[in-house]
Order: sequence, then structure tokens, then C-alpha cells
Amino acid sequence: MKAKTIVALFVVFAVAAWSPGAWAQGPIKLGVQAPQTGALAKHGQEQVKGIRLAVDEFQKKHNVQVDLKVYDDESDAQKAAASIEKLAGVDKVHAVVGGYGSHLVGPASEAAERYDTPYFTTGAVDRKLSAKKLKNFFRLNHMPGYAAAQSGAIKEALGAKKVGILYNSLSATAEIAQEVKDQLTAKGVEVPVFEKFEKGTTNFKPLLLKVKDAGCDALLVEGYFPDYVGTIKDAKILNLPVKAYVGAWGIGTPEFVRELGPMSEYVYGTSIWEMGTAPKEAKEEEAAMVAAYKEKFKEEPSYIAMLGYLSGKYMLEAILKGGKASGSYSPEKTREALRSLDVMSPMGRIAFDEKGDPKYFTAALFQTQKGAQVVIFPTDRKMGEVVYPAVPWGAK
Amino acid sequence: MKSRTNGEGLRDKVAGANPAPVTIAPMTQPATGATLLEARDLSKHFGGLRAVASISFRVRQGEIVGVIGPNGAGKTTLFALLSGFLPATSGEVLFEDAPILGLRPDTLCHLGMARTFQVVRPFPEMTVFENVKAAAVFGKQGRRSNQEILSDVEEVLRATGLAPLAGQHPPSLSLPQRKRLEVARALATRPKLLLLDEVLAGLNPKEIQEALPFIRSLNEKHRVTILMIEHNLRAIMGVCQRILVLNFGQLIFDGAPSDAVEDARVIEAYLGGQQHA
Amino acid sequence: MISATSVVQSLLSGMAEGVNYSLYCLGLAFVFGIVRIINLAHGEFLVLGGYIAYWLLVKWGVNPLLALPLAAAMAGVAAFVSYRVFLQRIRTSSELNTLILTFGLGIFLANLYLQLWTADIRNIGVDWMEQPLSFFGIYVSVGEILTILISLAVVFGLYFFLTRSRTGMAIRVTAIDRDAAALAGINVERVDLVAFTIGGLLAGVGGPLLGMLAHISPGAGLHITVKAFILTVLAGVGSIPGLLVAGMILGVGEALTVTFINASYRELFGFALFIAILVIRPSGLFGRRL
Amino acid sequence: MGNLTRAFVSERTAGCIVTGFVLALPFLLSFNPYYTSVFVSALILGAVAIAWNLLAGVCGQVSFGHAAFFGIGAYTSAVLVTKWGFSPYLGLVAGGVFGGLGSLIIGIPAFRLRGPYFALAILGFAEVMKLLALNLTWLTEGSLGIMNIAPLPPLEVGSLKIDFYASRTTNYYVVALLMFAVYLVVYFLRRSNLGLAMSAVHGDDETAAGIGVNVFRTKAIALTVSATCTGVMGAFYAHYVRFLSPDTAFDGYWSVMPIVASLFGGMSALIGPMAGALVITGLDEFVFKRFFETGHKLFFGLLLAVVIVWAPTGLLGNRVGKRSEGDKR
Repeated sequence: MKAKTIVALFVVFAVAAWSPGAWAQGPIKLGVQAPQTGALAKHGQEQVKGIRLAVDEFQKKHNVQVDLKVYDDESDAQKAAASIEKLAGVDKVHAVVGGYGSHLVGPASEAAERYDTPYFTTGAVDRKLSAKKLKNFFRLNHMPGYAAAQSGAIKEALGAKKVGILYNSLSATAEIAQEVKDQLTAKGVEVPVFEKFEKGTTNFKPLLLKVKDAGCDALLVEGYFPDYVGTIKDAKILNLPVKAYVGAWGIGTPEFVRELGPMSEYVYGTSIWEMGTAPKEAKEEEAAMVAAYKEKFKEEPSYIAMLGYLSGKYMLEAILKGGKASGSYSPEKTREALRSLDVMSPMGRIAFDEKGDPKYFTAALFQTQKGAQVVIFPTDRKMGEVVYPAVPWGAK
Repeated sequence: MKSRTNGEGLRDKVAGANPAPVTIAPMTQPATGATLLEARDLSKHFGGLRAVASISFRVRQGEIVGVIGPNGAGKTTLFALLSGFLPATSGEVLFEDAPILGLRPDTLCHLGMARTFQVVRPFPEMTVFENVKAAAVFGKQGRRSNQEILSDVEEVLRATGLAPLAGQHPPSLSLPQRKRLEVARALATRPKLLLLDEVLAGLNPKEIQEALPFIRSLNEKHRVTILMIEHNLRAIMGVCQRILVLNFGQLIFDGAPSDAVEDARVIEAYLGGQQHA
Repeated sequence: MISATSVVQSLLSGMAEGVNYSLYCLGLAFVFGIVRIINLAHGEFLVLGGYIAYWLLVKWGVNPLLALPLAAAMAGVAAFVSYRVFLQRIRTSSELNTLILTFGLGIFLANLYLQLWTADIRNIGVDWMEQPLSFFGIYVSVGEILTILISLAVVFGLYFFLTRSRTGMAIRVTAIDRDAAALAGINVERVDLVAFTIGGLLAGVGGPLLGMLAHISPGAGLHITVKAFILTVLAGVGSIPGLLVAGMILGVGEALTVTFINASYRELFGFALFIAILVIRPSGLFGRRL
Repeated sequence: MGNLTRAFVSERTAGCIVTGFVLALPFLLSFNPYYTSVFVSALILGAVAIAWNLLAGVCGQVSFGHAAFFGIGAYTSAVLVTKWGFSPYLGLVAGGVFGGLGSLIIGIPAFRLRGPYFALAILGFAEVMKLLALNLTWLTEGSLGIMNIAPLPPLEVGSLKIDFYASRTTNYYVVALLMFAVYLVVYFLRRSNLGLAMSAVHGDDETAAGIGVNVFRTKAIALTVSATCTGVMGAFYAHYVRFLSPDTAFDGYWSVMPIVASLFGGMSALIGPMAGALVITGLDEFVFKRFFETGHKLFFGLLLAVVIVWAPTGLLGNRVGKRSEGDKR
């Protein structure tokens, strides 16, 4: 009896000593630095929505409380770095997710490194970011994956001979434009028109006329939403005789289809994820995320939201895993957990190399058909047949 | 540059301040009657309007010359041309026998020409003291010690009766005080030639009575040559040795004040001007 | 390499863009010329007009002929309220203060739109307006022709309002000589209010057109304000027909820069022209008073 | 002389208060790195605002384009340090020199313009510089921007090593030092004869010319000194944020916010712009952001409008400005 009691007490103590050890770590503190106001507000807001969803799910699943701190970097580099100071230096978060725009993520990731805080971004594709080999830097997507999808599809799926590239002078679009041009030229595709325009351009006709006069088969616009709207509207007026219209990112989204209506049809775009593009292994996860997102925010998730969601999810899992293994949420363990990650996600296989770049990241090229994104490249993720030649302004 | 002390304090009668030794302009040359300023065929057109039409005259050293004429006769334009504030359309201006057209106002000031504005233009955010000090510092080229500058400023302030107001800002001064500040500032640049643009306008008869001896004293004691625009004919008769009469941009009379009132063209200009007005 | 048709087409597109530029900046130029306020919230009034039109046209399917005046009216109301609540109280202080005030107002409005209507980019797409027409190999759309007509109508409407109507005369007299106008019995305070409100109305007309030709977003205003600035100086303060010419010079210059040189020098052209005009002819190309 | 010294007494008092506050601030914030870094930005802004106010408040020439000089300074230092291996400390100096030289390029043609036209010419210049930074890719890396700009190298004073990479507090004190240097330059310049000439030009440039002031030279000196100080701050920014793109270096923020800070704090006092920068930053950070995660800018805009209506001469303008006037009476 006594022995039993002692054993029982011992067990209780042991449990108390061990399991509250895990509990004693208290809630996981996750920081988010993302633009909520300013030029990039739109993307930052979607990103945060995805992250919030991930936090909800994680809390339910593991019954671990997550303290989420969201700081607006106001689309400003100084504020981005300052947000990290606040998250890592004051709130002592265990890790940071978010970040949109290479010019904001650059200073922010530097700051995170100073505080030895894992930093996981989904909105910065600039090569120079990982070239610094920061040990706390991780990202889900990077530039070469986008460029490969575009150049590959243009050469193989469309078979275009001449391509006109127009690109926004902003950092990410300028970089991808250069990369795609190099890849295309290497594949023997001509790029007679390669021009940079300023953000805020509204009259695209003179540029499009150059594409027309050069006799391009495909028009590739490396830009952002307003640039697609402008080029497509002007191309329609000019009845631009190209066979395909390819955009970089942020094209073919639900918002895009909503705003452009029939003129969103047949556009190609690179995507990391669109509804239905998840590999077999992750179909379930995809459906669950979309359903939960719709439930929570009353709208369809964009790929930015999905990326935010995934970054939040993997980061939290990594913190927890690292914490479980060692008994405390240390940055080192979190990094280890992230580096050992190798999973199939709705956006494909995810694992990181030593620079924090995603090892298996390739974007897919889709075509908008009847308002839906149909992946047409790479062939192994293909969802349907390409409609070629076809341009949005030809649609009725 | 050396300054000379003048024992007399005539201007103190105007200012009503304590008599004191005064240092103002240097007298590089005595009033020999040599030509100080000469205009030759000076013209200024604004579009089709000939504001100043081919005017020629001389001002000799030591003179007080008045410029009169009906409104719009071109008096102020003439001043602006002489002092470099407006470019002339044609003609020539010589100051101490050197051509000065096209020189900037600050260069002219350094050469020894200072002007006042019809509508007073003090620096509103600077005190009276600073207003005058700025003129003392920049009116002449070459470095001078702070001591020299300050004593100059204090002399000018005392001479113009502004000493008690040194710490005030111009907006708080009365009009006669501001007019005096305008003159004080011009004086502090230690000019050889002073262009006064209606310094008496807006003053009451008593104030004018006080101002006239002051102007005369500038001329007599400090040998500053004066060219002054004035509306008040009585004042100008009393103080000027010679007058120029302008009408429609033309010089219609150049001679002694007493002759002017007899001159047919001058009478016609004033009466005619009134009839059309 | 560049075909003659393309050069003509590019030229035309520049002219069309230029006419719209004139409309976008009309309100700012007008207010600057009359009330002497550089309204840094001008772009935000324009964007407000755009959002109102977006809701009416796209969401509720209201007839454009009704939606456009309504959008303009709302922007006019916003300008009226801004003036009565804020600007009126500091008319006597320095020009700089009105600048900061309108700048603050602009920030406030842009962020208000962000809160009200999210950061989404909106496109006012009306199908029949987007249909292209072809003349001898040159393409234009119905919407382009329409926006040009509206722009011209507004510019000339304003011109005739200022030169023919009683209120217009009062406004012009006030612009030329405030004190004289007050002496002549004109209530200059009221003229300021009216002029500022008209400035808002004019901006409000531009918004829907911007939404049709390009797109609108909460932060789109600042860019418009800067462009409007350039044009106002280019044209010369107070010259309303001059704005049309200046707009066209800018629009055509930008288009031809792209056609013959490179798209990256498009903006540079505008600013270089701006500085050159300022330095060579500070009163602008048509720097006469109204 | 007595009049002049007396005129500055209350300015000096205000200066002492602000100085004390700036020095004590990191302690008040208990070295919280976030707040410290927020106030590093505030002090950069404050220094630029003081420099801007030399041109506008003292000499009467309002500029809408100080971003031009800020960006030139930032890029000069960044390029020299990253491409040619200069010391960042030398970069600060070079940033100032080039900022000053750049100002002459636009100043010489623009000085004959008056009021808003001068202001707009500088604005145009800022845009041109930004577009050049965007297009001169061989020098500036174009829109990709310059990353990994070296921080200020650590200073070793005896056994004490002052590090500028990790510590925000050292950066704070460096920027405070720079700001006070800018303040002292402006302070002594205003007290000198040149300052007298600037005040005269501010009052009425024609009359100033009439009393022998070389108006062009006076304006040129005011602009060059103002731009040099701004350029130094730009160079510091480059090494502090360690990333530069045309959009951030030539951001309209650097043109507009110095004006806002100056007006907010009061242009009649030299320390006013500095105080304005601190107050604006403090309010935005400690008040508005507390209540609204995303909508805080809205209050910021409204606050600007309200303060301008309520106190058109700025926060310190009413006190320091008026007091010093009273002193002189």
C-alpha cells in the first residue's frame, strides 16, 4: 500500500516534473512582421490571414497556446528592421514569420540574425537574401523556381519562338525578368523586346507596340496586379497579335478574376499554389485549409495566404518539435527542426538547403480557363490541356 | 576704409536723442562738383509701354537732387534701373565714370549706392538692431572688426533716433519709425549716393519738418549725395538744389526748383495729369 | 524596326493619356490658381470619386451617366467638408501650413479608404467601353473616346464657367486681386470655399476615368498629386486651356520616349521637362492669369 | 551684441531640454532595442529636419526635395564602401560632400525661382536623382538595390569596444551626436554674419541685395550646408539600415517628413524641428499604434491636420518663438 502510494506519488512527481517542464515553457511566442499599410499592404494582409489560420489550427491540434504578435512594417525598410527589434528584442518571440518584399525582408532578416531568432519568409525571392548565408533565414519560395516554370513552359508547352518581356522596375520583377531572359536565350528562344517600366505606368501602348512590331509570339509581363490590368486593357484596345499572355505572380488570383471578368481568361501565370494544384499526398490538407480559410475569412485563399499559412504551420511545428526534444524553445533547436523538415505540402515537397532556400521549389505555370487555374507545366503537375493560341483580350 | 568722426549732431535735432559724436559714411572725395552719377539715354520698356524713355541727366557730388512727376511718370522705375533692380532696355549709367548697368544691386551697394523703398521693406523677423547691423556688415566689402561694425550701427541708430527701439521688431514700429529704419539701413551701408524713394510720404507736416533738416544734414555734414523722389513739392523745394521732372517716362525739366514752377511743360504735366486723372 | 503605324498609334495614345492627365490635375491647378492652396489631398479626392463610381457601376450596376456625377458630387462634398472643418481656419497663416494640413488630410483619407475598402486594387470595367474600334490600322476603344470627350467637356466647361458665369467671374477677379475683389463687394471667403469645392468635384470626375483606364487603390492618390503638380507648373498657374496642351506634351513626350528610346526613361522625361521649364520659363508655358 | 545674445537665451533653454531628453531617452526606454531603433529613425529625421529648417526657416527657401540630398549621401557612401572598400566613416564624410555638391547642381539654376517654384524644382530634382539611381545600374545596382552595406566599424577606446552592428544604443548615440553636430552647425551659422545675411534674404531678398548682401551666394551657402548635413544623415542611414534601393533612399518621406516635423515643432526655433520629429514619432509609436494595428496612420494624418489648425506656428513656435521676441523687447 505504502509502496504503491510511493510509486504513485513518484510517478505523479515525475510526470509533474517532466510534463510541466513542457508546459512550463508556456505559450509559444510567434512574431509576425508584415506590411499592413503602405504599398505592399495588400499582400501583407493576406499573408497575415494565412498565418492566423495556421495559429488557430496549431492551437487546436496540439493544445499549446500561441501568442501571436503582428507588427506592421508600413512597407518601409527601417520599420521592418525595427519590427524585428521589437519582436525579438522586446517581446522575445521564439521565431518570426511573414515579411513581404525583398527590400523589407533584407533589413528584417539581418535584424533577426542579430537576435538569433529564426526568420521564415514567404514574400521575398531575391537571390541576394540567401547569399548572405544567415543561419536563421528560411523561405518557402525563391526566384529560380519561378523563372524555370516560365521559361520551361514558354519553350516546351507553348513552343513560342519570340518573346517580348516587359518588366516592372521594382527589385523582384527586375530580377526575375533578367533570369527568365537568360534562361530563354539559353534555350534558343529569341527575346527581341526586353524593357523596364516604372510602377504607376498607365499608358502601356507604346511598349506593346514594340512587342507587336517585333512580331513576338508571347508577351511576358513581369509585374504586379496593376501592371497586368494596364497591359491587358491596352492590349485589348490594340488588338495585340500575340498568342499568349504570361504574367509573373499575383495573376489569375480570385481577386484578379473578380476585377477583370472575361479579360482574365487565358492568362498564364506562375503559381506556387492554386486551388487544386496540390500533389496527391497533400490534397486533403489543401481542402481542409481552404475550407477553414473560407470559414474564417469569408473569402477564397490566395497563394499568398497559403504561403503564409504554410510558413506559420511549419514554423510552429518546428518550434514545438525543437522544444519537445530539448525542453525549451531555443532558436538552435527550432532551426534544426526546420532543417530536418521534409514533407509534401500543397505546394509540393518542402525541404531547406543550408542557405535556407527551398530545395525542391518549383513554381507551376497555369492558364486561367473559365476562371479557374489549370496547371499546364511542369508536365507532372499538369491539370489540363493548354489553350494556345489564346489571349485574354480575344475572349468573349 | 576709415571712418571719420563728426563732432556735430545735427540729426539729433530730428531724432530728439542726446547729442553724440557720429560716424557715418566715409568721405572719399570732397564735394567738388565732379559728376557722381550720369544716365545716358536710359530707357525701359515693359512690352509696349515706355516706362522710362531715353532719359539723360547728371548728379554731381554733394548735390541734393529731387525727382518729381505725376503718378506713373516712371520715377520709381528710374530708381530701379539706377540701383540695378531692373535691367534697362537701352542706355547707359555711369557711377564715378564707370558703367554700372547690369551690375547686381549688392555690387552697386558695395560701390557706394544705397536706396530706400517707397513702401518700406524692413526684415520683419529681425530686430531694428539686426536690420541695421546687416546693412553695416554687408554694405561694404572687406572685413571689418566686430567693434567697428557695432560702433557704426550704434551711431546710425542714434543718428536716426532709433536707438531706444533697437530691440524691437519692425512690425511693432510706427510708420515714421519704419521710414527712419529704412533710411538708417541705407545709411549703414555708408553710401556715397543715397537714392530716397518718397521717404516723406505718409508723414505728417510736423514729422516732415523734423525730417528735412536731417536729410540736409546727411548731405552737408556727411557729404552724401542724394537723389530723392518726392511727392511733397514744398519739401522738395526746401531741400533740393536741383530737380528733375518726369512725365510719361520722359525727362521734361532739369534745373533749379524755382524755375520749375514757371516751366510751361511742368505746369502742363501736373495740370494735364490732374485733368485726366 | 518600329512601323509608321505604330508611331502614329503611340502618338495618339500619348495624346489620349495627356488629355486624361489634364483632367486628373484640373482640380489641383484650379485650386492652386484661385485659392493659392497646394492641395496635397487632391489625389485622395480623386480616388474617392473612383471608389464611389466603382461601387455604383460595378457593384450596383448604376448607369454611368448617373454614377459619374454622383461620384464627382461625393468628392465635392469631401472637399467642402475638408475646407469648412480645417482649411478655413488657417487661411491667414503661411502657405506651408496649408501644405502640411492637406498632406495630413491626404494621409488620413488614404488610410481611411484602406480601412473601409481594403487594399484590393479595383478596376472599373464596363464591357462596351472596352471594345476596340479600328480606323486605318489605328485602334481606339469606345471608352478612350468617351473619356477624352468627358475630359475635354470638363476642361472647356470649366473654362466657360469661369469666363461666362457670374460666380466664375467672381472667382477670376478674386484670383487676380483679392483685395480689389473684396472692395468690389465679392465675398472672397465664400469664393475660396466654392473654388475648393469645385476643385474636389473636378477631382471626383477624374477618379472614375482613372478607374476605367487604369485602376484604383487606396494609395493611388499621391502619384496623381505629383503628376498634377508637374502639369500645373508646366502649364503655368492659372491657365486652364494651357493644361490641355501641357498634358498632351507630357503624354506624347512620355509615349514617344518609350517608342524611340526606352521605357525606363519615360518618367525621367517628365521630370527633366519639368525642371527645364521651371528654369527656362518659371511662369510655365502659358503662364498668364485666368 | 547684447541684443543678439539675449535673443538666443530661450532657444538655448529649449535646446538644453531637448538635449537632456535625447541623452536620457535610452535610459527612459530601459535600452529596449525596439524603441531605441525607432528613435534612431526619429533622430535621423530630426537632424534632416534641422538641416531643412536652416534653408527654410532661417534663409526662407523652402525645399520639397531634401530626399535628393539624403539619397545622394546614402548612395555615395554605400557605393564607396561596398564597391571600393572605403571606410564607412569616410563614407559619412563623402556622403556629406556629395550631398552638398549635388545641391549646387540644382541650386544654381533654381535660385532665381521664388517660393513654391523653388520648392518644386528641388522636388523635380529629387525625382530625377531617384530615376537615375534606378537606371544607372552599373553604379547603383538599379532597383535590386545595394544589400549588405557594412555597418560602422567598431570603435575601440582603450579597452572599451563600441560596436555598431548589434547594439542599437550605440547607433542611437552616434546619430544623436550627428544630430547635435548638425544643430551646432546651424546654430553658429545663424549667429554669424552669414546668418544675418540669411535672415535678411528671408525677410526680403531684394532689400537684402540693396544693402549689399550677395543673395545668390547666401542662398547657395544655406542650401549647400543644409544638403551636406542631409547627405551625412543619408550616409549614416545607409550603414544603419544596411540596405539601399532607389525607393528607400530617395523616398518622398525624406522630403515631406522634415517639413512636417519642422512645422509641427515650430520653425522659429532651431530646435523646433528636432522636437517635432521626436513628438511625432513618439505619438505614432506609443499612442496610435497601441490602439490600431493597421489604422494608426489614419490618426497620424488627422493629428497633423488638427495641430496645424490648432497651433499654426508649431508646438515650440508659440513658446520659444514668442518668448525670444519678448526677450528682445
